[in-house]
Amino acid sequence: MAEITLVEAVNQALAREMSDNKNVLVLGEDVGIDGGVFRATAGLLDKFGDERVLDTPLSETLIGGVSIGMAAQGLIPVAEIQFMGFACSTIDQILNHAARIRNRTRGRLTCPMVLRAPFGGGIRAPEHHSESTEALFAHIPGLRVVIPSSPERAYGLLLASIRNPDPVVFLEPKRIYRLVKQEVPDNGEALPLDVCFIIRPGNDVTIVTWGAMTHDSLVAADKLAEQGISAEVIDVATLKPLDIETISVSVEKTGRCVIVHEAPLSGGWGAEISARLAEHNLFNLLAPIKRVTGYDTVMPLFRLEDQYMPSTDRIVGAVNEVLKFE
Amino acid sequence: MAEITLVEAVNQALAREMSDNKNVLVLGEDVGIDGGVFRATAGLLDKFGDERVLDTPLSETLIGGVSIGMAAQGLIPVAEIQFMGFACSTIDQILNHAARIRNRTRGRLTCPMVLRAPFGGGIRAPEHHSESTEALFAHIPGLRVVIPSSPERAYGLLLASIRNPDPVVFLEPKRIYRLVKQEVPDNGEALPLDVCFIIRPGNDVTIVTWGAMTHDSLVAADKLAEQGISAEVIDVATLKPLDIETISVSVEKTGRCVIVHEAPLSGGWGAEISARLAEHNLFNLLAPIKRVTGYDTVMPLFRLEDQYMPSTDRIVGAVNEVLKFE
Amino acid sequence: MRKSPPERSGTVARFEVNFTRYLDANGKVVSTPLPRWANDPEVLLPLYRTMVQTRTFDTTALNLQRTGRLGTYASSLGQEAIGTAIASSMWTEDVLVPSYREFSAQLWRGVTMTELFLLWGGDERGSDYQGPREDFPVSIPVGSHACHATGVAYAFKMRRQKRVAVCCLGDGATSKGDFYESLNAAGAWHLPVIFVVSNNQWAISVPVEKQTAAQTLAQKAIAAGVTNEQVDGNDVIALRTVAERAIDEARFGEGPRLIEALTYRLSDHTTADDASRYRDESEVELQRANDPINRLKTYLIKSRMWSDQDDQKLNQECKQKVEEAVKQYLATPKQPSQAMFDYLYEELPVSLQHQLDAALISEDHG
Amino acid sequence: MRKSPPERSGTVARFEVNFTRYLDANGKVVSTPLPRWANDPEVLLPLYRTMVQTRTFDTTALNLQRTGRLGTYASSLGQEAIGTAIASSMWTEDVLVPSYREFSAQLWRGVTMTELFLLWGGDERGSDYQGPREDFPVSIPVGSHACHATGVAYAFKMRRQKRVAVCCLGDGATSKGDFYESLNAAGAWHLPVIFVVSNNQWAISVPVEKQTAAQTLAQKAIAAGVTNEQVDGNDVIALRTVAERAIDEARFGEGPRLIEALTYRLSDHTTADDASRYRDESEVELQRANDPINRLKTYLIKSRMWSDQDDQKLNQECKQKVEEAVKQYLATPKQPSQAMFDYLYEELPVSLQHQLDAALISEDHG
Ligand SMILES: Cc1ncc(C[n+]2csc(CCOP(=O)(O)OP(=O)(O)O)c2C)c(N)n1
Ligand SMILES: Cc1ncc(C[n+]2csc(CCOP(=O)(O)OP(=O)(O)O)c2C)c(N)n1
Ligand SMILES: [Mg+2]
Ligand SMILES: [Mg+2]
Repeated sequence: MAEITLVEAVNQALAREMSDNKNVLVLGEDVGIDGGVFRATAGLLDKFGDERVLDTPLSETLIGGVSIGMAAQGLIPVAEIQFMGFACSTIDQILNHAARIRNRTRGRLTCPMVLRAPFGGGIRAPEHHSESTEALFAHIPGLRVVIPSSPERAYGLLLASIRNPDPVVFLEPKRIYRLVKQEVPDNGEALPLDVCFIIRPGNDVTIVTWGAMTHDSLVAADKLAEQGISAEVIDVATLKPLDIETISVSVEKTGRCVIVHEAPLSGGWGAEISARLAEHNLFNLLAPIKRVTGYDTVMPLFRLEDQYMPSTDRIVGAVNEVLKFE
Repeated sequence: MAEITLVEAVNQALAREMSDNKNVLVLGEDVGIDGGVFRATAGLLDKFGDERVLDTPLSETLIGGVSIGMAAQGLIPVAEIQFMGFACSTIDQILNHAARIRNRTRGRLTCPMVLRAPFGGGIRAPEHHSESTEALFAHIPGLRVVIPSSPERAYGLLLASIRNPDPVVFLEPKRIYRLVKQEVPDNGEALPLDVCFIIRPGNDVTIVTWGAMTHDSLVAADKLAEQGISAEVIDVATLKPLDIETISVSVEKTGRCVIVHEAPLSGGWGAEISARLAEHNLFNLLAPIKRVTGYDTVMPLFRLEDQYMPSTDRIVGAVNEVLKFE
Repeated sequence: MRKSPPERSGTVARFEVNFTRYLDANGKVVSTPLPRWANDPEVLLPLYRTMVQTRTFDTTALNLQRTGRLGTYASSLGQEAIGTAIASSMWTEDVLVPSYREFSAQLWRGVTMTELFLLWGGDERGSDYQGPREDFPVSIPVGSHACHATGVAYAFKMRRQKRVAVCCLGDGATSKGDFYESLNAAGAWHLPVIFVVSNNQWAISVPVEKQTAAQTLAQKAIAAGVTNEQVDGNDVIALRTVAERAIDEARFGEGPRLIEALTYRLSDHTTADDASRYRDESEVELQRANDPINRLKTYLIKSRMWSDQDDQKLNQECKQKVEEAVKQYLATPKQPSQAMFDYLYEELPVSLQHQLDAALISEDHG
Repeated sequence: MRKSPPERSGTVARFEVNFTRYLDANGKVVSTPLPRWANDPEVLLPLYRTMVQTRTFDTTALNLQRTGRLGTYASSLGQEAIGTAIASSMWTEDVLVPSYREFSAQLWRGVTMTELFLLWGGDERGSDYQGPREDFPVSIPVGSHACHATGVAYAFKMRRQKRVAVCCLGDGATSKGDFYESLNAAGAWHLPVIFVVSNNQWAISVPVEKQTAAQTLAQKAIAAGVTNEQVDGNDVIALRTVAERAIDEARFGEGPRLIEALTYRLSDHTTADDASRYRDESEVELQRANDPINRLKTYLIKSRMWSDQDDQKLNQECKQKVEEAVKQYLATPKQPSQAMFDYLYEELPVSLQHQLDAALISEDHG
């Protein structure tokens, strides 16, 4: 079987669900004949026609809102926002409607939609093309926020998200869209939502991360292994609702935790994980919890983006720091 | 001197700054002849005319965006969003422009605007009229988020926010708009931004809170005092940038911390405070940090809102729990 | 293939906005021919009954609010004709996407008064309509539901269903970007959706001429290439004529429509509002003469389809129905705390179980 | 006092959209009379020079991008006339609120090519224009800057300044709600702001007829009660005529205007795009005949204001200027990490000091 990239896995999952369920449709800017600016929807127009592969006007609020109407009618819209920076315009619809319509109507109307957006920096793109605002969405009750970090998980988690009867914000780490290839059988098997994945077992420290930083965290873990340090790496995968259990058990074992994300420190989703640990694991923490994150600054234009992004060096440095505590 | 309410203090601060600085203007829905649905802008139209007290079309995105253009031109727009639930539509403008324009132009253009909105539950209002989404704004780099919790602080902090050369989101706890009265001399004296206020000193536990919950926290502290427990209550006031120093010093003293806010638990601003303490205060924490917050549910319609809102009982309960640890 | 520009200078597009009115304020016929059903009591009386029922409901709701038994309430006084005409032009399987002020449309469609009371009494069960299961709940964020109606219509079109989505909005809502984006997409996709703007001339304290420089709200549709028209929103015969045609055309593939219905908000914006702060009572007084219920009643009586006696009886019946609904409403026990969690997701994620437990403990202690 | 509805059925509003063109694709005059300055080389040659300079810049930018010395870049090939005409109709103290594709307008206004390279090379200093200090930086989020232009114009009006804000947008941007909200507010407040829509018929892969059912984009303004017109966007004489009048009228209190300029995007959307995926080369080929630079050149040569020799010299000069800018650009050292913090707030809050320290340490170690 050929190995495929993360973005190809997204494409494969979309094609699979569209084949299996005629209620699934994709919509967004340039998802049709262009196949999406990252090619995530390439080929779908030819296979499924322009009613189910819908180029929208340039209107992000509409993309969010129209999906809600479709979903209430039993369709399963998978909407693409071209870059996460432009997803801000959907927050009103997502927070005030998508995440609430089941609750508002006591289950009479539901909202089985997926809002996909590429996120994260590191691709030398113009302003607003590098955002990591997952925390804004993860704070919203009634929503799910899912972030894959490998081709396998992209396929399995996207299938799960599309099949999930509630709204899911599905954020794709575009820096690793084409970085790693894996064999991903197109077998229609979903992966579970609402759980973290331990993607590298270890004993000395727990590194908790998601998205593209998963890759850097694994590289850091390799470097640490050379120093004789055994790092357990957890891919949070579903940020909301948060599977703190898996993280908590790991930290109970290692006694040390480093959280890594690209988004600015303050109010990043790392804060929630740290806060939960501060409540549940206080007495088995051997060292302060460190967060390796973007700064509380505007993401700089790309000449400085390497200075902004958490690097493997910063991750290794933080691990070494928490290991200093006895 | 007559005592005034929190919303009257807001009005007094607006009138003061508008008198002192002809560049200040207020805009929003119904801020003119109606004087604002909560009367925060009452009387301003008569005093300052309809160019400086501007009724806008029903367009929240515009209200956010037009303020940026005004501010870049050296005006100081104080924009009102009628209820925080409708502020979602401004996030695109606030995050992508207001908070960035100084950085984007290396200081050439700046954005001295204030976005005011009443927030919080407890007034038996319709859906979307009870939101507490301060964490969404507090995560945004380049922004300030300020929340007063008394007439005095409303006056002093609003003056400071208007005079601040950068964008400020100023959230007013509407449940206590008229709850407490204080003498607030109209002396034009601002209070400092970027610092927390210790509003009740104590030794056994630190209660960290903001907005309307400040009031409930003080009531809880009274109850605790009857039990012989001395609680220090901190009004965070400026959520972003966060003065963790004051909180950290207090927790160093008390060894115990309870954080109280109305917003849902997960990803609430309490998470950030807790995470900072987990890093800086780990070894002087005598007990896990507890958060008393709204649930990770949609804020219910008002028949159930008392069940949702953190109560003084829940605060007292949490304090008693953290005191169980030796 | 893309267009090249026109050869030379000149006019490249022309538009007009048309207005429809059959009855003047005194119930006198001012345009002919009337639609055939305008002489048919079987068509007109149900319209009249719903309008009267809505007004009775309204009066009672205001009373309940004043006595602390209802939350903030938005009266529809003077606007009862619009929803009635629209809903009566819809098929059962169409979908209504209402604003918070179209009680008459909701009642016609089978939403119960008890449900309406529950909603305005702060209880989510008020949006679990037992009648029109696919109708949307009231949207409190002004304008945002226009996107939903567009999505619903897209589903209809994609499934080749001959169904129409009908979205109700206010004049204020036409200033919202989401309204415009919806109208534009509905036009681009040629969807079976009708946007009905109840132009009651006020958005809380902002009169329509401060809302926009557009001389009509119907012309908002020109921006989206969408057919549009204006109608007297207090003339139920004109309204129904216009609505029936629009809905029928949308149903059979002729695309979306914007209908601006000219009416007037006779009441305060809501019970939380005091309109005397910003508008003259004299203006309201003048507008009372346009009352849609009186207008239809006069016409019905003149046409011998109705009598004062019938009217008294009807009012009595309506009151009785409202009183029953009030009883049911007041007898509905509060939901348990558990209800905050029950409909958040299809299934409660395990990680939320301890929050639910905490809420239940609080409830016991509270 | 609020309006009552019209007496009876009928047409209540009429609108039309007018188009202006003076030169056809071959530089032949197709409408008369020409504006007086159409025979004046002192007016026309500066326009021509800026258009040629912009195209030279464009070619070089594409080369820099291909060789890894610039980031993603959005070419303005074929659209150079619009910005040139608009900017040349503005006063220095007016404010330009540009899209990312109006290089010609920016160059005319005094933004340097070095600054443009810096921006597209990922350096914030590229938006610290040393020339037009009050002009807005490029807005990457499509449409959102329409609100800013409206705010700028409000400031002008409030201060009784005779200044105009000019906002450039694409056809795709006209589908955004923020564009519509801005247009509507500009109309309601009667502001001195001009919205110039460069309708290049594509928004990445979406052709304008999929963007909207509106047959013109000019008519978007009807929704807001705003004056509007359409113009040939490759005819700099028509453009400048229309722009001058609009800006002048706005300046002297006649309110906002929407100008739709019909043009064509000859290049890929950006260097990250491959337009061959979604449009036929044959279509592009046909449109090349509409090139605005050739059109003006032909006209200039026919009118004996210009010669092929002048043209060669100009091209030479333009290349030289670009090369100097490239040199300056490439010689500009990267900002230090500190720069991430320097312009975040007027003064760095103390609580951010330790983040800055950490960043500086990382930098040393990196
Ligand atoms: C997005 C949004 N902004 C503000 C409000 C507060 N608000 C409620 S109703 C209203 C005025 C609505 O006017 P209109 O659309 O004309 O409807 P009407 O109330 O007159 O029926 C406002 C500003 C809201 N509900 N939603
Ligand atoms: C709000 C927003 N959504 C999406 C994008 C991504 N994007 C960049 S340019 C573009 C198309 C813009 O088309 P148009 O307005 O016609 O301008 P043109 O590029 O043709 O000049 C899109 C979708 C963006 N920059 N901003
Ligand atoms: Mg209204
Ligand atoms: Mg375009």
